[in-house]
Amino acid sequence: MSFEIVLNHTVGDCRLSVDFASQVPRIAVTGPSGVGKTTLLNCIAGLITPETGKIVIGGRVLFDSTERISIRVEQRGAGYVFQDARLFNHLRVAANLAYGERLRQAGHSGVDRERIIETLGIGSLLDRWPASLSGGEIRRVAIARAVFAHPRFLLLDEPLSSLDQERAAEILTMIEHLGTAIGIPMIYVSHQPEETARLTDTILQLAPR
Amino acid sequence: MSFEIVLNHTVGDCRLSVDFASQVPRIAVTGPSGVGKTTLLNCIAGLITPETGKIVIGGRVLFDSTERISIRVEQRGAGYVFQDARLFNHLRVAANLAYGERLRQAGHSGVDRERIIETLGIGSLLDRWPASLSGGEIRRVAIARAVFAHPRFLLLDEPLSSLDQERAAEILTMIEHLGTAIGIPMIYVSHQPEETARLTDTILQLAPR
Amino acid sequence: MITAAEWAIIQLSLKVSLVAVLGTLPVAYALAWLLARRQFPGRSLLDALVHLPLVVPPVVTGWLLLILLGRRGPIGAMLEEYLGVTLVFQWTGAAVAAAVMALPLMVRAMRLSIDAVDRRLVAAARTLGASRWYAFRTITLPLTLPGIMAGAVLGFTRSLGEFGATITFAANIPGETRTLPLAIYTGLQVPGGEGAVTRLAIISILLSLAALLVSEWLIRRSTNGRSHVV
Amino acid sequence: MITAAEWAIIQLSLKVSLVAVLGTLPVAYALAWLLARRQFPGRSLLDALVHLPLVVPPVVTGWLLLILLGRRGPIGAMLEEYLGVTLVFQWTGAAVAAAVMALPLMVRAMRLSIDAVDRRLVAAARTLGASRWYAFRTITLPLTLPGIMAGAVLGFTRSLGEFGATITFAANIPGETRTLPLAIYTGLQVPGGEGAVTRLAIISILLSLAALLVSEWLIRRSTNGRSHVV
Amino acid sequence: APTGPVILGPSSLQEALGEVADGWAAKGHSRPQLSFAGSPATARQVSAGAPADVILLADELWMDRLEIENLLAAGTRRALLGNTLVLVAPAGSNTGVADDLANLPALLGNDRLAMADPDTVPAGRYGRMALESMGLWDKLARKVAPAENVRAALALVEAGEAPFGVVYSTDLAASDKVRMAAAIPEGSQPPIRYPVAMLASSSHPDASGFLAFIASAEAEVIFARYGFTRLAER
Ligand SMILES: Nc1ncnc2c1ncn2[C@@H]1O[C@H](COP(=O)(O)OP(=O)(O)OP(=O)(O)O)[C@@H](O)[C@H]1O
Ligand SMILES: Nc1ncnc2c1ncn2[C@@H]1O[C@H](COP(=O)(O)OP(=O)(O)OP(=O)(O)O)[C@@H](O)[C@H]1O
Ligand code: MOO
Ligand SMILES: [Mg+2]
Ligand SMILES: [Mg+2]
Repeated sequence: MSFEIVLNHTVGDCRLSVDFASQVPRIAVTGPSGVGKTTLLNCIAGLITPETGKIVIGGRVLFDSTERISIRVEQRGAGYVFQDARLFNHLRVAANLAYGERLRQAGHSGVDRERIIETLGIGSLLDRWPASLSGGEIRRVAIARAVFAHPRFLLLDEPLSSLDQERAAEILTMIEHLGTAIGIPMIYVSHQPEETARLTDTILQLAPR
Repeated sequence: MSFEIVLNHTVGDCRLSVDFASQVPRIAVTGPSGVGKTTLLNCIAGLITPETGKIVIGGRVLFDSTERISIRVEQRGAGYVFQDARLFNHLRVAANLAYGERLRQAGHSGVDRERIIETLGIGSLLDRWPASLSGGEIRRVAIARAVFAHPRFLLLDEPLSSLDQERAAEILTMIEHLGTAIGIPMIYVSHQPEETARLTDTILQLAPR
Repeated sequence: MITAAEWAIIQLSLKVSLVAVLGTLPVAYALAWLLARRQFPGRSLLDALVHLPLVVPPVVTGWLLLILLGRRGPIGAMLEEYLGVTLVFQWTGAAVAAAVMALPLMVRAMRLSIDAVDRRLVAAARTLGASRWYAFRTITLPLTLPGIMAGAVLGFTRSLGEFGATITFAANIPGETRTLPLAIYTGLQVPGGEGAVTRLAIISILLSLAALLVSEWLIRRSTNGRSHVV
Repeated sequence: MITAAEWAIIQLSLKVSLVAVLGTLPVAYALAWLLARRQFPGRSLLDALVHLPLVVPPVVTGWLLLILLGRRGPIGAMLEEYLGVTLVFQWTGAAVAAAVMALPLMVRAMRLSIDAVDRRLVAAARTLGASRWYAFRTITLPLTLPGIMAGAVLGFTRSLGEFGATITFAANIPGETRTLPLAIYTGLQVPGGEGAVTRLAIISILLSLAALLVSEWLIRRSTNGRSHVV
Repeated sequence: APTGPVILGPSSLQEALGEVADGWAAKGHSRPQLSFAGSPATARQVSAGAPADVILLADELWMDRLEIENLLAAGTRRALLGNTLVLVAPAGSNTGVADDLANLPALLGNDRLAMADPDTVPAGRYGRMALESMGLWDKLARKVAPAENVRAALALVEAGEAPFGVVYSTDLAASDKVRMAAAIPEGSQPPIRYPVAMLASSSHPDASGFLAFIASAEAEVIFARYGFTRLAER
């Protein structure tokens, strides 16, 4: 089973309750702002420990509160594109890209580095400091950094926000390719139905409660 | 004349060259990522001084390199929604909203505070610290902060990115209302043709050179 | 428990240290800000000057103060003539000595915080109508509060412990300039005075512990909830 | 220009201060990290202990070092028995005294930087496969470099100026423990010694100026381009 | 009560002078304010115009300087107290009793001889003179641990860091952690003199009275209890 996400968690006033399972390789997560989408991704990445629940991705149990299993963050193998990008400001773009790439030889490695850099249009930015990048450039570098980290699965939190439609379409194609050709499971948070529709039919709709 | 924007400026490899004038109350700015949209807004807000140029908004000359005019940032009266939000992390949401409101009694004051807070759905967040907000919540608070600052004109840098479509539509209506009913000139950066189309026909298309 | 004489020493020490730190805070902050934000000729020299009291032995600092601020010194003579202020042999002199010794520590801590301020926030404040000065007060200043607090704690504890410059500049006069460290030193000069010394040393430590706890509490209170966790 | 005797003093001072600072850096960083990030019983006490050398007069610190690290002291006896190390009357003793006095300054500066690290970046590093330790080395450590540098500069200048604890613990032995401040003090003890004192004081100041310039250059080099401007 | 005169004294006179001040106060005068620091610091404060009344130093050298600077009230300077030097060892030690000081260098071995800095601090300078007159200085010069003042030298012996130390006999009398290792022969004792004087700037009505009291027979008893000798009037 590709995805099994069962969890209960509360942050502040937000009670997140998910019970979802699916065999598809890619799912989309939608829901109004503040409903808990980012919180869900953080739980899957291991940055937040849910109160109760079970998380299985690509057949690998990442978390199970009844079995007291909780794989460590760095071993979960997420390729996480954060909503707030989180580039390392003290490293140049090239070093940001290399950060995860160097660390995990394990996961998938069928990514074509050169082609991704070209699709993302960040070839000319490699020597730059993150502080000098434009909003969309930051986003594209963040995508590359996550993809280069030999991820076992991808968590994409509105990865294409603040990108022009042409470029967004190209990148979406690339992401799609990572899913189909290389077979990386993927959770895609977006507010754009057109985007999600291209990637998957399976949508996890979070609703406030 | 509502907008007269003539300027030449270079940051890094990016040469920004604009020569634009229009009588409409609202204009949209589009162009691929990294073309200079944010740089343009920064020039208008006075955070960057263009090498040469002239900037007139709502009939008020903000900058004129030949006349050696450059109104100080705080006197330009921008209501600037930054692409990177820039909430004050050391102030609660309510204090963020009040920051500009207190400072400028001058500019437009026809804004209906309560209705805007309701439209933006941030009434329950007033007591919160920015660090605890979700991505979309941050964006909405940033919009309110700019609108509350009695702006003479608005600079909106992808204000609706990372908001769900329903809410985005409501906010767009509200922004539109600020433009039409109260008559605040507005420069709107977006990659979504549907968004810009609703606001204006006048589009300043930046192209890389 | 604590004898009346010890109380008097504690009160004097607290007075001297508090006056030294509170008086130095704005000066230290201004210097830190200058050094962090402005490029000007002589900047490195000013930096070195601020660090001077760290590098030069305290006794020499006291001696320099004596030369400059003594009644016959260029500044001291003016202070006396125009303001009627004498520093030598007065608790105010002890406060001046403590302030000078604490200054470099305070400047460094504050500068570290000022360097770390995200200027984008200041820019945002300006667009919202804040003048440079208002933006400084409402953005830069609160954001550098941890540095100010750290500087104040360092300065206060350093002032509480200041010995060499004080005894050289302000002498060791009971009730006027005999602060805790001077009393401790005085005790040490008496063979078998270790008992009194130990008591006084413990009092010093408790005072600084109290200062630390207060400052930690203030920092925690003022930065609570402000930073991102995951 | 500079006499051979002065050169010897300068070399000794540099050796003592460098060893003191380099030896203390990791300890200070570890303490700063503990105090900034961990809650544990006795945390406030540890904090107070670290600040102790600031609060207690240096001479008392030297006296405590003598009691603890002297040949008959609990730690000193062990050092001598198992490692064959004697500190008293040796330049190593002067380095230990300088290190102890510099410690609180270094810890404070580093802690300020550690507190300011954006934990979201550490979290991001972890998702990219970094262990806690690797993320610490590649994210936290470089991000706190300004604090480390500030701490090193404060510690170095403080070490260069350390007098009271050194003379009490390691004595004032020419060529072995007579560092710049002790030589300056020695000069001040004789009437008319001010000339030699001034020379030595100027040398001290130049040394610290050099340290400041180097550190500023290093900080600038390592943080260049990293921060947002508008 | 009005404040008493300000008396600046050397650290080594702390206790004795304190008791003398008590005796003066017992006569109905307001107690003098005593400030103790090293002689150089004290002398420098006076040079800088510090408002004090009476100064006592461990050392003629600095008093000479003040006299040259015309800072002393004319005719008030006199050598008040005398002291002697002894060789001390830690109380429990059995590192040999150096009856014969000549074998001190051998007894020291690789250890050091604690004394106040022989180049600068009065107690150290006196010690050096004594060792020189015994012909021992050449062998000992490189084995000295120069301390900040005589009390710090005493502390080094008390802590057992130095097997021997040269200190004032007043220090020996006051410490129970050291024992006398050897007396320094009378002929080798340097002239140790503590001068006293009133400052020219003094305006305190009690200053000359207290100066006279310091030199009185009553004060002499107190000073003697701490091991000081009263020097005869010149
Ligand atoms: N210090 C610098 N060195 C080199 N290039 C720079 C520097 N600062 C900015 N730039 C470049 O200037 C260009 C304009 O940036 P700007 O933020 O205005 O783009 P933008 O149109 O807002 O893009 P986006 O839609 O991605 O936000 C970018 O390509 C950016 O990389
Ligand atoms: N410390 C806190 N106190 C109160 N509420 C909190 C706290 N931290 C998070 N929340 C709330 O948790 C909710 C979930 O946040 P999350 O970031 O997961 O939302 P999201 O679905 O990603 O929203 P967006 O689309 O706006 O990014 C938000 O409403 C947020 O305000
Ligand atoms: O009082 Mo002294 O200066 O140690 O001889
Ligand atoms: Mg989110
Ligand atoms: Mg932009």
